[in-house]
Amino acid sequence: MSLSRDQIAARVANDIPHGAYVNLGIGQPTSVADHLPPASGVVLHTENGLLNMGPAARGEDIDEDLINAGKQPVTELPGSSYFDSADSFAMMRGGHLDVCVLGAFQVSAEGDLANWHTGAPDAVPAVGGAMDLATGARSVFVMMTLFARDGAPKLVPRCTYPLTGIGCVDRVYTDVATFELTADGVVARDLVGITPTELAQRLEVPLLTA
Amino acid sequence: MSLSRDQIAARVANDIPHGAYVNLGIGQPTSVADHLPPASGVVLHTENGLLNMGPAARGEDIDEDLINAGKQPVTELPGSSYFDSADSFAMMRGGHLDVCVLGAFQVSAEGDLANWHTGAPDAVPAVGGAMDLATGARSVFVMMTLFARDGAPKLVPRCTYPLTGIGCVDRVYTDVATFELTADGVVARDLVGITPTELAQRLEVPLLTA
Amino acid sequence: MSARICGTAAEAVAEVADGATVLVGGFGMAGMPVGLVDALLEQGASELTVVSNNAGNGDTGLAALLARGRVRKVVCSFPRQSDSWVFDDLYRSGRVELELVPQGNLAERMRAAGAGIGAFFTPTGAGTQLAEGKETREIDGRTHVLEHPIRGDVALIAAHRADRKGNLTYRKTARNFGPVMATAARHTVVQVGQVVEVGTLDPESVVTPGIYVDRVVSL
Amino acid sequence: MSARICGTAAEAVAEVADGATVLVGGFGMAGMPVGLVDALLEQGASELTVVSNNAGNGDTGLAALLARGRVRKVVCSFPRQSDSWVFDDLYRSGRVELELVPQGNLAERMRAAGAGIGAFFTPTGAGTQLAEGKETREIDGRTHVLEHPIRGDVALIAAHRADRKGNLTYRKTARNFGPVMATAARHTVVQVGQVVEVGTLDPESVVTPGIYVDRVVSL
Repeated sequence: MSLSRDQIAARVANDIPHGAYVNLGIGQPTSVADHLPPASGVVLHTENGLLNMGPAARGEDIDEDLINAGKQPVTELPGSSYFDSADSFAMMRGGHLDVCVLGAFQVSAEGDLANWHTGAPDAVPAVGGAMDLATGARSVFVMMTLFARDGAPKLVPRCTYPLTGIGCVDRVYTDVATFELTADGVVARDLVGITPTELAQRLEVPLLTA
Repeated sequence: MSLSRDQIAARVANDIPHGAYVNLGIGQPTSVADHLPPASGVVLHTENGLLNMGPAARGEDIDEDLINAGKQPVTELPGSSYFDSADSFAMMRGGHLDVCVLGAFQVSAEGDLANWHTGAPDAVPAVGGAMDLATGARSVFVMMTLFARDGAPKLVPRCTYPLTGIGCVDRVYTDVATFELTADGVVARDLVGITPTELAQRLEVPLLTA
Repeated sequence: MSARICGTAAEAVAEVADGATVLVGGFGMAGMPVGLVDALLEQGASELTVVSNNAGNGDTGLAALLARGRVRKVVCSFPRQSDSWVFDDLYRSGRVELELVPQGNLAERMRAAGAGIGAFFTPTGAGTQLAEGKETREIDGRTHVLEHPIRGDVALIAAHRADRKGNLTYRKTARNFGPVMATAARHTVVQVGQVVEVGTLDPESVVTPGIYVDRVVSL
Repeated sequence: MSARICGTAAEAVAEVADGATVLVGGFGMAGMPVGLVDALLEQGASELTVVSNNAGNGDTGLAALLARGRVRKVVCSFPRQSDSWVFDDLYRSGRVELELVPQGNLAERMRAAGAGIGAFFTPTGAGTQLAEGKETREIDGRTHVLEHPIRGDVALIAAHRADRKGNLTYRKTARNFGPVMATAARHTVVQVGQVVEVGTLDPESVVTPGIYVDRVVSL
């Protein structure tokens, strides 16, 4: 018993404040959009140069000049605006996005993020906008399964994968719990299918009680 | 017998290459525009955010939202574009203007420019875009009378007024001669109403023969 | 967070605090947010640092704010004008502090604040009085000066039209410092000629996206 | 100097020299100047440094330039894609050099080149592999990395419309790197969907002023 990706996305969506400007990273975080009703007033940013991005484009709505950061065809909503990459990243770096949601290989208890490179020697590295988002957004939310396929926890005392950003993650949404990374330590909440004791045993990160 | 301001302006205009992007500083340099026919293909820049500025606006053409750097009402020509101050000064600093024409209190033989501040203790200082233009344009032309009212030369071995920019002036157009400031020294040409000997006597700057 | 459309200029400037750094748009009178500056005068905030290209014209607007003693310091490129007598008097008698900044450095320092750039090296001003005491470095054989961001607590700017999400367009050379100031302040207040419905402005022609705008008032 | 309208892509890219640094617009295929890249392949320049967000898709365009051995070095943020097999093979076998740059630093370094900024401090990448060996500085309690301009000898970009003075408009997210690359290169070549008469484009909506454009070809 644990949350599906879709259920994690719904939890993230639920925590995004009304009217926030939000960037959803490529991959899983994209699905957060499906849980943000128009009444949320949330404005989606895509770093390739659009504010107020709409849902995926289908059929005749597909326009090769209108894509998201994952290079999938999308739509624009009324009240959108286009800008170039320098302006888009200035917006990100300048702290104007309220929230970004990213995937991760690992997150440390201090909020370090590793999500761009496995460190494997034959891997072709690619970073895209990950470091810019991690550094720039006011709040960085991570969405991931808490354990890798081999059972190793991905919330760790220290990241072993190459870092994307230092001390940048505020919250980690996983299939079994949500973690707040605070100055005092890590707080686990909203546990699903796992007891606090079990969670504490499987992680090497000390947990504070919520 | 010496050149009028208008005649100096005509000399400057004559030396501006076809199709150049040019900024004319406030005051005297503005009059260079009167000597640039449409066939010159010259595009005028004003640092408050317009390329392809047209002549002064009169009567019903006056629009308080359309002014030049001297805050006088102007017009736009077909093919113009507007941009903000950050982009305008990026354009200047980035070396995209072919020529700027500035007034000066003094110019040194090495091309140092003094044109923003007399250094008088009670003066309210004001610099505007002078330092940005002096630093950024590919060629900096100065337009001035060669001698101050008291007869002191304004082309000098070293500026005594506060500097606007270091080694930035390429050419000085005056009422009695035009001066090229080269790596080898100052070359005087196109003398009017003054002999080479007289000119050499009145300046403390050594002159090369053209 | 979303922009709020205000009914009055007073409501739009209500949050300006004593001691705030206030970025004020405009180049001369083009793009000057006259209604917002007048409302700020009424509102009463004092000990302000005003960042603006000029330092007031005649006896109204910024000049009135200066005359009433609300401004501790002016950061600008061109205070001296034919009708800047209010600033001139205060400056000469030492009653207002002046930080004179080349116009392009003024724009770029605000751009840095808005773009999250910690500091930058610029050739402008190198070797002049205005760079005295500043760190320098030779880059590509040219002396550069290290300049730091100018961040506003508040920006007061004027635009042509806004939609209800705060997206802005400007008109001709009245654009000048508005877009960069909108990015450089924690709280951006805009006076516009007209507020239009969402969907009215062409998304390709929006100059300031609504993300940079907090309060809008049509005056 | 004035932009020149060219009749063919071959004419537009004629001046690219061996060893040139070439900025290539586009984010994936949106804004990719496919016709100019194909013409560059025909033109034959080699030992190129290519600066682009990605490193080629499939077997055409940038990928074909790479496959033919014309590219010495790639500067980009995201080479690895589902169809980047050409780059992947060259990289793994050490036949192409890679400088990996966070996307925002890539854009900002080109912006610095275009804007005459000598270098800048950015928080992006601090503490990561991509900042190893770079100068750092604490600013406002945060580590910043000193980054330098990326200047192109040539930029190849795509835009939507150009007028005969080289003023450009773009379309939707195909805008991406075009405007900043146009400012960062000594020689900017643009492929557009349409060349229109001077006076057709709204001066408020021009995104790249003609001052940044050297060659235009309608493809």
